Amino acid sequence: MDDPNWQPRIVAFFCNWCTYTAADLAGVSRIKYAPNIRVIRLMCSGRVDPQFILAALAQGADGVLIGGCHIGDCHYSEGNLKTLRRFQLLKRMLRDMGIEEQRVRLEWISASEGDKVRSVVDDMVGQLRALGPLGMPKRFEDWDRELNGLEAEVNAAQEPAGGAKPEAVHA
Amino acid sequence: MIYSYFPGCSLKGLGRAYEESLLPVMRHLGVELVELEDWNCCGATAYMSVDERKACVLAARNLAIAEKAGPHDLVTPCSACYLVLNKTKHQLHESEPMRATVQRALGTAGLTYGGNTPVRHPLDVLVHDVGLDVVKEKVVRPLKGLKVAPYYGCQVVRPYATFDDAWNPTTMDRLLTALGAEVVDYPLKTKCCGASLTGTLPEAGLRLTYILLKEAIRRGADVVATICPLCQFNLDAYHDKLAKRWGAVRIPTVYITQLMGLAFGLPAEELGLNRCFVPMKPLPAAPEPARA
Amino acid sequence: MTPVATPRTKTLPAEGGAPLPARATSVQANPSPEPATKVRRTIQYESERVKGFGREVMAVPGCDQLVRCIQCGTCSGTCPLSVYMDHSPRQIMALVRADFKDAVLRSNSIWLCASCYACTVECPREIRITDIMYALKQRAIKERMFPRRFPIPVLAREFTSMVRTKGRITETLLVMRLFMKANLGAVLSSWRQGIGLIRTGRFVLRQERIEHRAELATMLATTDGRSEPAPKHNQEAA
Amino acid sequence: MHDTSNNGDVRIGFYICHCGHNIASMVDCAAVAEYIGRLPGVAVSRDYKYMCSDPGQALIGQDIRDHGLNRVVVASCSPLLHEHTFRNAVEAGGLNPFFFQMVNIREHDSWVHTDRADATEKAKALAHAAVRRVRFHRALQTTKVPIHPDVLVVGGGIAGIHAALTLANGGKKVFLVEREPSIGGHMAKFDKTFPTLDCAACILTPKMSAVRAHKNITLWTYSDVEKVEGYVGNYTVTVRRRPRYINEELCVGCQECIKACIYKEAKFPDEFNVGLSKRKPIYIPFPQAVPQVVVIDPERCLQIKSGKCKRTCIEACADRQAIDFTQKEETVQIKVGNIILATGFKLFDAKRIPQYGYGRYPNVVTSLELERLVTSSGPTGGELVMRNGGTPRSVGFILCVGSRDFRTNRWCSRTCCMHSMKLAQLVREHTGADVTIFYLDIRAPGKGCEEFYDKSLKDGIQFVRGRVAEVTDWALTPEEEGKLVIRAEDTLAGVVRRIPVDMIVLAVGMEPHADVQQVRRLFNMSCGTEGWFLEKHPKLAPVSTFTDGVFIAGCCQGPKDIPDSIAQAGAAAAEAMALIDRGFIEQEPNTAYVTEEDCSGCKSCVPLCPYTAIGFDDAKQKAVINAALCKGCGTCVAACPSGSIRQHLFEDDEIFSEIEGVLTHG
Repeated sequence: MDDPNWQPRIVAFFCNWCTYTAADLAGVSRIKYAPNIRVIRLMCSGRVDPQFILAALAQGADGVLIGGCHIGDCHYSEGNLKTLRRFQLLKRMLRDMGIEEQRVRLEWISASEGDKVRSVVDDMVGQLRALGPLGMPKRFEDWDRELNGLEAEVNAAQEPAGGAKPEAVHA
Repeated sequence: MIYSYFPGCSLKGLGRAYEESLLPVMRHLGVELVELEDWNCCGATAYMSVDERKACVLAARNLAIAEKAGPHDLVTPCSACYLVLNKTKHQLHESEPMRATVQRALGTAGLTYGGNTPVRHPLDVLVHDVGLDVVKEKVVRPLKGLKVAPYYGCQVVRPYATFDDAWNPTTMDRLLTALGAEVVDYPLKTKCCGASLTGTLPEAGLRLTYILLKEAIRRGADVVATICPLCQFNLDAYHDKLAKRWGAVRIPTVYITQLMGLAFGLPAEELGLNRCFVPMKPLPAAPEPARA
Repeated sequence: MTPVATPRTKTLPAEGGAPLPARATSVQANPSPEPATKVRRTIQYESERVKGFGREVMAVPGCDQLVRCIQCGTCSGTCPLSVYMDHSPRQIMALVRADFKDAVLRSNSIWLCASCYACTVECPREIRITDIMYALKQRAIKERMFPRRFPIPVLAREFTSMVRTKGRITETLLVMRLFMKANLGAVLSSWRQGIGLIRTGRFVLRQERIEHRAELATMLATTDGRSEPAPKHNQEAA
Repeated sequence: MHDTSNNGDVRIGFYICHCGHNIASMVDCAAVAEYIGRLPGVAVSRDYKYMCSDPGQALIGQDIRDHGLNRVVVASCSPLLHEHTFRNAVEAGGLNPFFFQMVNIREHDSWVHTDRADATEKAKALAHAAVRRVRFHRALQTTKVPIHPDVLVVGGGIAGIHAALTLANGGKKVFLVEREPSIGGHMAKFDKTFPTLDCAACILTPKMSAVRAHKNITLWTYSDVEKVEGYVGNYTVTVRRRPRYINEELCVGCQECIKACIYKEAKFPDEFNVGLSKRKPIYIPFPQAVPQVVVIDPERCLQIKSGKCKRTCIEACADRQAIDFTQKEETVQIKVGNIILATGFKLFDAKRIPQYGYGRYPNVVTSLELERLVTSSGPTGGELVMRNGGTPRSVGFILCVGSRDFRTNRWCSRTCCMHSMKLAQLVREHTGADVTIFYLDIRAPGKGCEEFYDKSLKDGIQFVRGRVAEVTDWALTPEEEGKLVIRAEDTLAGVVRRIPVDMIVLAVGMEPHADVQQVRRLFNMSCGTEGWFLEKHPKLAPVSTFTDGVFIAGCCQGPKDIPDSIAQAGAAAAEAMALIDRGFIEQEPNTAYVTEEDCSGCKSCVPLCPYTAIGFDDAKQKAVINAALCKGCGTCVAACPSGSIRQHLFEDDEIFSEIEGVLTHG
């Protein structure tokens, strides 16, 4: 857990028209930023299913960044408004799960704001460094172990004979 | 209206006429200026050239004392003080290490800097807080026919022009109009007077003074109005040298507060007008002073 | 008549007047009795560059934008004193960027800056030239590179020492001290003005001072301790 | 693990591009290829210098045949640049083009990071994700949508005029919409053009009349685009036509009505002469205006304002009856397949730099004002007179006013150097005055422009390198009395100078129109931070935008001179024409679809779609998606509570595997 070589990992979902293009612009402009981000391209931030975010966190991401067009500028009129609404619900859920608010971030970055890609990514990496690893996979393991333990207890209670399930089941 | 008041060293020395006129004029307008307790020199431009951190500590001590004194805005009439105190606020806002240095230094005297006290110039207070209408009401002896060149100098409008335009400030113009004076179009109103150099490199400093005065005369001004003790001294004190070097440019330079006092009918001798090298001509047809 | 200023032989040119300001980089007719054929070499060798000097200056807070300078000359055109400088503000910017440390720190330009901030508000690249001049002044004082008996650094030094010990400035006393140290003759030349000050009641001989002088001295001393409040260096501040 | 069984035996080819040094200098390409080569399902893994080159593309085809590949991943630049290239290569190799996935390791990796190890690790993670994702890809077909052959051109300056004429000459129907009462734009106000000094009117007016006369062009002046709906090939545009209170069909431009107007004297500032002359409430913008039709200014006309006028204009028009005070605003709807925007620029307001005294000193003028003062059709008939009368004997030009200035506009306006030199020559020609140009850098890269600079030097025009600090009217010396004084450092001579002149010309820069954000939204495009319309690619697609079927030309994309504007206008017209002549648009098959057995009929998706592509089958109680209307945003997919809506190319499986992939490595 306290790996000295730990680096925060961010999974990002960028919309094709604004934020992905902004990240391309950052590249063309040779703007330098932290390498901790992995971008997944979607057509619209509206495509971001809350399950994607949970999956990313569950599989070891320390943070998730969603990038869309500014409100009013969505290529599909109002996909980003839907994202915003969904995002607010998701935030509440994450809070209940004990996941810090800064770990999941929604940013509006237009196609011309290459420098904003830099500032947002660098800022977020800084915040995640301060927070430390999220360690969801480890937590899942713990929860699994706990559940397995519980299951075993329940099973044991149900079969007081204590006879272990025969290996024959395998056959 | 209550304000904390930071006079600065000049107002206790060469610029004492400024304080002598500022205080009664403000009182006349219902503004109370409460002098900071045991204030120290702001550091001016000289300290900034030697040691930036010490300069910041010096200025910050005054800001901290002002904060301790109460939730009043801090008024300072000297342009250099105004600039230095505002600049220090900027520096402390911008630089985390500087803030730490200053807080540590202030801590040794049980002081702390919170950054909540606005630093204001009397012009700002007069035009924006008191209001020109109130000023106009108090005028008993309009300065009719008096042609005034409004001279702002550099450090009040630059680089932190918060209450007026940096290129064409108008607060003093409007104030003078309210007093009934005729404002001369004076394009040099924000040029440097060279005050910081007249003592050390008079050739360069005085030349700037000469240009300012010459143009004021060329524009038909009777008097130059200033808002800074350094400017006033500089424009007023070197006429002999100027005359010898480039020709006479004899025109009085007074503080705007002195003109206000005159317009309000306060007695001239109590406004420090006797301290000018080049005396201002008495106003035509002066009626009896309004004050009993 | 001219009380101070180095070199004393030269009359400073008037704004708009015909003579061009003499510059270190130009071959000039010399009014002194030296032969007219005397010329001056002004080449700058690579060895005169102090590599990293420019970067150090730009690292001072507020000076970072210097890197954007396009040498447009707005600063020099705006500056009321550039006509007296051996290098115009624009040239100072170029020399700093090119690491010519000596040429910069020995130049009278940085001391002629009157802090009127005109260049800073006019600069189209938003370079805070006045702040850069402050940084250069501090550097020159730190490295003791200013011209000897050149009055402005002396004023700065006298000013700071009066503030450090008394808390306040009494201008007339300051000027007296300045004239004593920089140029005795000047005091005499200013006698008429002195009489004027006495006549108008502005000649203050009583030193203004604050009550908590020790407190102020302690405060200022903390800044010498770099990161820790080390009172060891106190005697320097006292 | 997700189920990939329906995709059969997967054989992936992976290719990583060096892009010369662009990628290879920051990413260890061989190491990435080696790493990917060890992943399950990867049959071939190679690194290659330039994947987008012909041999690079051929390599993919060869491997598909030799190694029986059925999936391809290329790690190189942005998919926005070369996805099509590689899809075509895959198709040429005999595979369905959608069995392909691209990894962006240039714009998103090698160009933005500084540590080679970090960048290499990132490339591995991104490539790994693509390799996982591509397993789930399925064969897809693009759909073809017919394209409407008509084109809308917005803006009737030289760029808009040229684009409209090019298309019209090619047999396309064009609607040209202009906000002002006449087309012509800024160029119509110029006297001569650099570097040839040929008369602007002589080259522009024939084109303006050609627009009016062309049977394929519908010209709507005094009109604005109000609404744009639809997408490439099928735009529906609403145009608002403001009333000019003149029946355009009936007016012959005889201007009798103007003479007859109750206002005997022209009283109101004339827009065309930038306020240097006056016009009446009824006026024609300029003699060569197109259309040659008068216009009534509703803000000034007594009849319109108060209803109390003798209506002498109507009397003068007599039985033509072209004047119609009852005219109302009209809106028209048109269908077009492509749109070209040529909305131009606005000049910098010189009052924003108060040091130069514009608005304070009457003899400080802008470059456009001087243009009107030297042109024979201008308010002075081409005689250069100062505001207080008299001919200037000395003129100073100040360049970069509102350009290259971080406090106003940071960009170079590109034309002011040449424009000023042209005006300087005209001033010399007209008056023989001494001319001094204050410049920062002379930028004369266009054809014949450096030669023009040389000619200006030979003509005796003085050049002072230095940005002017201020313009004042206070005099220090006798020769400065009564003059405007320019104070600047002559940076080449190394001296500060004061130069007295009679007249000062401010070469004001170009900036985007004030309403650029509204216009941008209207056409669903992007702007750069400065406010110029953003092209799709600065080099490869300079007149395209991120919205297909919307093109840009001229100064709305950034400052440029007349030749460049015309070149862009031609390019935009050609781009539109290429689409039209192809006859159809191939739509990316990224549409959403409903798996009926999973749909619970909750209808929550129906209101989400901004294109009304989602309907509801009442009989089956299931949602139905009309693929022809779907634009592929995927919002409904993410919102469907039962997971029954899916999206081609962006299937949940594909995205989940990508998430897994980027996190599996490193």
